[in-house]
Amino acid sequence: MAHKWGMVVDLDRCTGCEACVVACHAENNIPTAGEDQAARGRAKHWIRVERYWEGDFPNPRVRFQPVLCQQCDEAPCEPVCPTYASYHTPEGLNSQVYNRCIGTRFCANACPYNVRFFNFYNPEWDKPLQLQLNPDVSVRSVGVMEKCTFCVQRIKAAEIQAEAEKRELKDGEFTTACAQSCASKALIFGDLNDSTSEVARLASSNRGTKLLGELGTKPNVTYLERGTWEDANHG
Amino acid sequence: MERRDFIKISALSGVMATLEGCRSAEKQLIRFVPEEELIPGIATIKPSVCTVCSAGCGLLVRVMQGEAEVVRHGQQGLIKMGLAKKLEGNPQHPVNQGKLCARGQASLQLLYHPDRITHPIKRIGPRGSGEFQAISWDDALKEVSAHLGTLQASGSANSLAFLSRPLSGQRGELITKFLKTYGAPPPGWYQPFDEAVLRQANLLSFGHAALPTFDLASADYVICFGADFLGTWNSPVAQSIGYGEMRQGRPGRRAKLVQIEARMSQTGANADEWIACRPGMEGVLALGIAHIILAEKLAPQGAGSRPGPLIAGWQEGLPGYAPEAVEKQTGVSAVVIKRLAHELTQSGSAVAMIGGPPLAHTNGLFNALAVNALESLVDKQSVLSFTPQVGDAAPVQASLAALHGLSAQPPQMLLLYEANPVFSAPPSARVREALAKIPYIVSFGSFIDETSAQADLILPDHAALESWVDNVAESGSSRAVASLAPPAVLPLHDTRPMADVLLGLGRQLGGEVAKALPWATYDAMLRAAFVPLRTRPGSIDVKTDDDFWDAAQTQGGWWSSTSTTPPGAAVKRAPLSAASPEFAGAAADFPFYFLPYVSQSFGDGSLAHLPWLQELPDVLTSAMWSSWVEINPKTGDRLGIKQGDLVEIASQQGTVRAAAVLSPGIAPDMVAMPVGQGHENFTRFASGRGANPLSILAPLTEQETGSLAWAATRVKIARAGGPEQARLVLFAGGMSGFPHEEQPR
Amino acid sequence: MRMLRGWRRGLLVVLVCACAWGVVGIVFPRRATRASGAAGYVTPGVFTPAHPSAFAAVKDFVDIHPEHPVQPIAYTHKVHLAKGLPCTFCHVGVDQGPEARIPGVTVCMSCHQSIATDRPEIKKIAAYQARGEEIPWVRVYNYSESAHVRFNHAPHIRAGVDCAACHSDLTKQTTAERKIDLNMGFCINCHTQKKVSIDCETCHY
Amino acid sequence: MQTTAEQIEQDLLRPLFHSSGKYWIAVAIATSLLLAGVAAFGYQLYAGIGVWGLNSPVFWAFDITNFVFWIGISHAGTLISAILRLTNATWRRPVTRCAEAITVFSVLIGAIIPLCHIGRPWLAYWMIPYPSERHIWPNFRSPLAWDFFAISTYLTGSTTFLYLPTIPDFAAVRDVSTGLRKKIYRVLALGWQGTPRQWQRLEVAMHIMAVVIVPVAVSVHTIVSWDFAMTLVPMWHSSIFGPYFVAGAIFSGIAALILAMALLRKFLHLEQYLRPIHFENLGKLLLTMSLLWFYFTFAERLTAWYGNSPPEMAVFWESIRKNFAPLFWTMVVCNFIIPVPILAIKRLRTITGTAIASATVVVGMWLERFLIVVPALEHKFLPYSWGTYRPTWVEDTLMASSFGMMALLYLLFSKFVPMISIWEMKVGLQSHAGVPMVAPAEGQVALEGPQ
Repeated sequence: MAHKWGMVVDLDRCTGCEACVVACHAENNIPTAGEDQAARGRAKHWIRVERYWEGDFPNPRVRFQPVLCQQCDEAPCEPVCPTYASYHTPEGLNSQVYNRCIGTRFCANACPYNVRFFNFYNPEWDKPLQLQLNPDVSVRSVGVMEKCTFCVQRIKAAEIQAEAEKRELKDGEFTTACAQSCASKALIFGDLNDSTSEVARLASSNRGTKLLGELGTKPNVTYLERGTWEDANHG
Repeated sequence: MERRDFIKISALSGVMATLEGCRSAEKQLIRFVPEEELIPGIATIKPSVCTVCSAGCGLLVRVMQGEAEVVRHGQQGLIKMGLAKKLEGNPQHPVNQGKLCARGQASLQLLYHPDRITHPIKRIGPRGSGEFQAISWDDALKEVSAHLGTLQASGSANSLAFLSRPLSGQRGELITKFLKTYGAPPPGWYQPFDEAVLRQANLLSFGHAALPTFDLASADYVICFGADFLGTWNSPVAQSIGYGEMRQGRPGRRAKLVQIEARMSQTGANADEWIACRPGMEGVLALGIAHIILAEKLAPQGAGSRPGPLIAGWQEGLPGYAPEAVEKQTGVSAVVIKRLAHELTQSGSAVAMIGGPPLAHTNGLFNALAVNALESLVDKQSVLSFTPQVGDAAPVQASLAALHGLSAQPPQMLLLYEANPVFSAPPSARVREALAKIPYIVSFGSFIDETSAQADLILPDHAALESWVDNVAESGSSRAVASLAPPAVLPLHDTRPMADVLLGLGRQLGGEVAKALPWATYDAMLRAAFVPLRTRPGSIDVKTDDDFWDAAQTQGGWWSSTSTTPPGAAVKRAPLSAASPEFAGAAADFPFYFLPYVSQSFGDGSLAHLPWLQELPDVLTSAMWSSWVEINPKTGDRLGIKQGDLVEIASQQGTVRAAAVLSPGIAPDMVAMPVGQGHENFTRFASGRGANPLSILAPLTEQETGSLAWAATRVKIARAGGPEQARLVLFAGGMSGFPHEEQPR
Repeated sequence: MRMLRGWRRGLLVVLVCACAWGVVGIVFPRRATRASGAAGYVTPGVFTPAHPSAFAAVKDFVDIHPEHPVQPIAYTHKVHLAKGLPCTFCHVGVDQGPEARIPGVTVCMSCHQSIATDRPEIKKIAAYQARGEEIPWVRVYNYSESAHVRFNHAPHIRAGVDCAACHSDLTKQTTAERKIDLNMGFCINCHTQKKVSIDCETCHY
Repeated sequence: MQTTAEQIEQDLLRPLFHSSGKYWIAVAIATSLLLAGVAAFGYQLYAGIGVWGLNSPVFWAFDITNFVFWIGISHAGTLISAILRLTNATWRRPVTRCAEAITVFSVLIGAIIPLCHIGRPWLAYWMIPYPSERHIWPNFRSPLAWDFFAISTYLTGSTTFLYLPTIPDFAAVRDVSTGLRKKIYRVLALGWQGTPRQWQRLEVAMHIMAVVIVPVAVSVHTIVSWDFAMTLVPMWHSSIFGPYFVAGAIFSGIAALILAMALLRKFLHLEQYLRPIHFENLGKLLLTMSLLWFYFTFAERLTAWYGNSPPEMAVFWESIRKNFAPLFWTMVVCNFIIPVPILAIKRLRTITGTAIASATVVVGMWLERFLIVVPALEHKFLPYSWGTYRPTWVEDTLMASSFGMMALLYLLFSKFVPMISIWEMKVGLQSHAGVPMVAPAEGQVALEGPQ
């Protein structure tokens, strides 16, 4: 059976520690923009932890919300690309083909989640920081759009490994860098087509919602709403 | 003009030939024969130990072949070598169980930092000027051993001092032994935000002078007084793992987290209920809750029998802590206090914990003992416990006294390792002045920071991934943990591990020192310390010492299979009665409590030089590359301070300036600043960026332990300029938005 | 018309000024410095900004590669293959992972310690080894960085693709020659014939 | 006013043979602006598009504003000219040529801008569908691909539409010039001899083009609007955008035409040809479009406001009340408050009056495009990811350069082609003089080209 990679973000578990953010930078060769460029709004974080305040002192509440590419089934970014750089893979990934990208940035405008990032400059690393670069992942060059890939290099590596060992790739053999680092297990990655997988089980939880689900983008990322102590123990 | 731009122009004006020439010059760098055989394109996973905080998480390092520019035999060239590509948690490690925090993952950049000191250097300019020149290892070591020899020969061996951040494991042992046999006083351990108060309280309350371990996965109710246990305090990864479980890991059973603090920390942001309490009054609040529990007999008979009596009036049911009286002192309503008492006792298993700011008051110990008393009253299932220790040594404890010693009696020679007191000590410690009086300072630092800039000689240490690393976990696991790992990668630069240098110096000194430190290299010393663990029941079951040693290296350490902690020592002490916290500065002149807090990105400031962490948006403010001060929006309105304005914060000790962040998560009579920025001299990424809140702290200390009361300073604030002067870089909402982004749904 | 000449001169002055403005804009860009000013590692690839020169960029753009690079050692594939050495003897890892190792002096000298030690080329290798240096082989086959290709040898070898299919017949070559242009058409052609995925993300990510 | 065929020819050919100092100043300024833009583009190409003020999430700003603006301006010519031709409005005669020229040049500029704005301009040819070994084609679902085809069709069509009625005039120039110039115009005139058969063919071709170009023009700007409307972005995703953009385009196009005519009249001394009646008539059209524009803007904003969907309201208030309010209200003043009284009051509907109104409309319509593009991108759904935008000098220069390019092309065009159709004026002369207007197509009246 074909795989369908998906993720569950449990907002009740997320602590806002941002380990996922650094993990993503390290795994995916995301360049550091520097203060000046960051001030111009060009810092790249394929995954970010959004923070929303609710209420005022003395009763403020905070809502953390990790946002990454939702890998939509009906992705608004895909049809608008004139060169097919942004397209849907057979496994349901919302893929960005860097070498095919001519940089119209239409996809980034069309994306309601603002999870696409553009290489305004060629990325630079102060020597020898470049030695850290992951050879399994392209270093994107100037004029190219990039975004969360669900760590496609890990998917590919696992698929090739499974194929070499002449067996089926199973859920749980690998995970994305962000999910791997997530201490409170707020991020769960896996195969939605495997009904026994943790991600499939959680995705059908009654706490599940889709981010901006009303837009009909059909994301493959499911958010699990925060619970309350009262509901869980006294409801 | 930047090099990049130069290239652009040159290309524009058609000077292609020259540039093609330059490029081939780079190509002509000679290539050295690789020192290890690796298959290109295939990753090997090697264990290591995280050294950036005291939690001591186990690491897995992804190593792949790459080509690095190195210097060998004085010649620059390229070499194919294994390069660390990514740090992950070690799934077998009992503390972090395969997970790793942001700071731990970013510590990879310690290895590849462009401003690492790549070879020994000797000062040529005046102290602090940062002018150094290269010196060979031989000359450098000769110089140091000559100094050590002369000092010992002249009978002033006790005038050698060693200042380091607290090191658990054999590194600390090595330094201690070296100094002891040399005839010098024991090493001074220093780091800001030490845990002396809590360890003392835990010793009194539970008999363990250690940080506690929490089994949050079995908790139903957590009441936390100030501890940022999900972000920076104690063993955050282990605690976050437990937190995830207590929230959603048990179907139908979800724990409640109540956070009590005056400034919302990352942990507070996750709390189900966040309660602002007047700073320094957390102990009173805890006893107010305990009062209800005792009065209404909500706890089982005999609960709290050990830590309770340390509080005056416990036997009588804490008569002075009636909810109404407590409400007056703490600002927390009596209704809430009563409700908390009931919720705590009605839940299956509850825990009360304390950490961070409540301990950093003059009455810190009282606050800790009070919360410990409440804890023992409500914690029916031993959510709080203590990690069994491998040895019987007490955890190495940092203290301000180490610095006071330096300034009271300046030694003749100072060895510095991974401590940066010039940056992190309060101004009253007068560290800079003390260092100026020391004739000879040697640093083992990998970077030039404010303190190592004062050194006469710098003998750069290997990065942790290039060294043998070990750690003994003080907390975070129910089992005894001794982590260990061989170097994950070969050294990139002409550096040498501090431990080996020290062993070498010991050999040269001869005598007692050489006798006490007979090992040629640090790994031999580690082996000697580790091999005796073979006979204890634990993660490695092998027959020979060699096998044990190999297995420990591949596993990333050794951990016991039992989880019983020996009962703590009984320490007697007269009951303590409530003491109000003292603050430096009168409320009339300095109307705001000032809270410097451990930064989510930089810890105590020692990681401010890592670009990944500089660009990590602070999760509550979304600030990057910046320093800021959190102010309640109402206070901001009153003082005419807007988001992003430059604000001057003045205490009796001095002033700092930072950008204002208006945050609803802070009491109107408090301002808070993250620690970490404000480095004068700490690599290209951190130098001259933002302000250091530690530099305006008052010298108040906790009354019993002498630990710095870093939350006991009062300040006044005023607008000092507009956003263009403050340069606050936010990831969220661009420049125009108010921080209260409200979600559209 | 005399007037015109004057105006034309004026025009020239204006044009020069405009060009100067453009150049000034480039020399002193109003872009503040990046995180650091020091020597940076710029990724190779793409068009001009990343290349050392516009010429190199154009070469890359139109996919010009040296067909027969000059190697420091006149190694002969022909002789070694004729003696029955398998490719993987030197190119270790090619059947396990993405890359094939290019053998260094250690590999060469493991045999030539005793074999054909008097040949001038072998002496050259020995000299490299004596100096502690690696042979600076020149890369023959590679993808332009901007192609963003993540090629993996191992699955191809497992699928029984002959080395010669992409690297041409090395039994007839001394030092390797880039006889086959490894462009996307070449890959797609084979993938289509063998009915394997031609999804973009099979190779580009 | 004694206008004869000779007079017409002399007047209208004069600019081709005589240039004043002022003309060269104008050329110099326009050229330097254009070159500054070329230099800025070169800098952008070398450094990366980061030298623009774009950021996350504002990925389009000045670039697309200018693109839509110029494509909008292009609707002056061809569309107006075609409609006026089809409706046989005789007053159109002096207007059509300069209107069609505006179209061709502004479409050209409009087509160049997207090429400059993409991240990797050297790969722009991937927009062209061509068979390749890679087995990939442009994505025909993308509005940008539609744009590519629409604009290239429009450019070809409007160039043809400009060229066809110019052929007799090329022949006229050919016949009065010598040397190299004669050779060039001989090629351009395509062997025009003024035979009845040629006239007939020309008339048929013109008629076909006029019929075809109207839907093309309408579709072009509708497709441009779909670049926005096809996305989910708040305040973009609107079905009104097609007609709204077309109306706006015609609006700004007429304004640009009036401005160009006023300048031509002044600098080429064409007072006899471009008469107040032309400005009066175009002014009435502009008034209509201003009212129509207001209606569309009102309808668009009202539906957004009444619907009260939070993401849309964020953008709505941002442009009306917050950061963009100064620009928004300037736009309303420029597009409605100023031009409507000027154009509605007959006394003010003079040449100066219409020119002033047109100038404000051009400014206002530029702002309108900016206010469509930027506030929406700044305030997409998730407030945490909102951003702000400020242009840099590179964008300013490129924008100035686009105006420079327009000016330069127009100036050069006026040097090579009579800005008013000579033969059409002659036809007009005949019909005015009471000679029964007989269609040349019927081959009965020889409208002789200059001998």
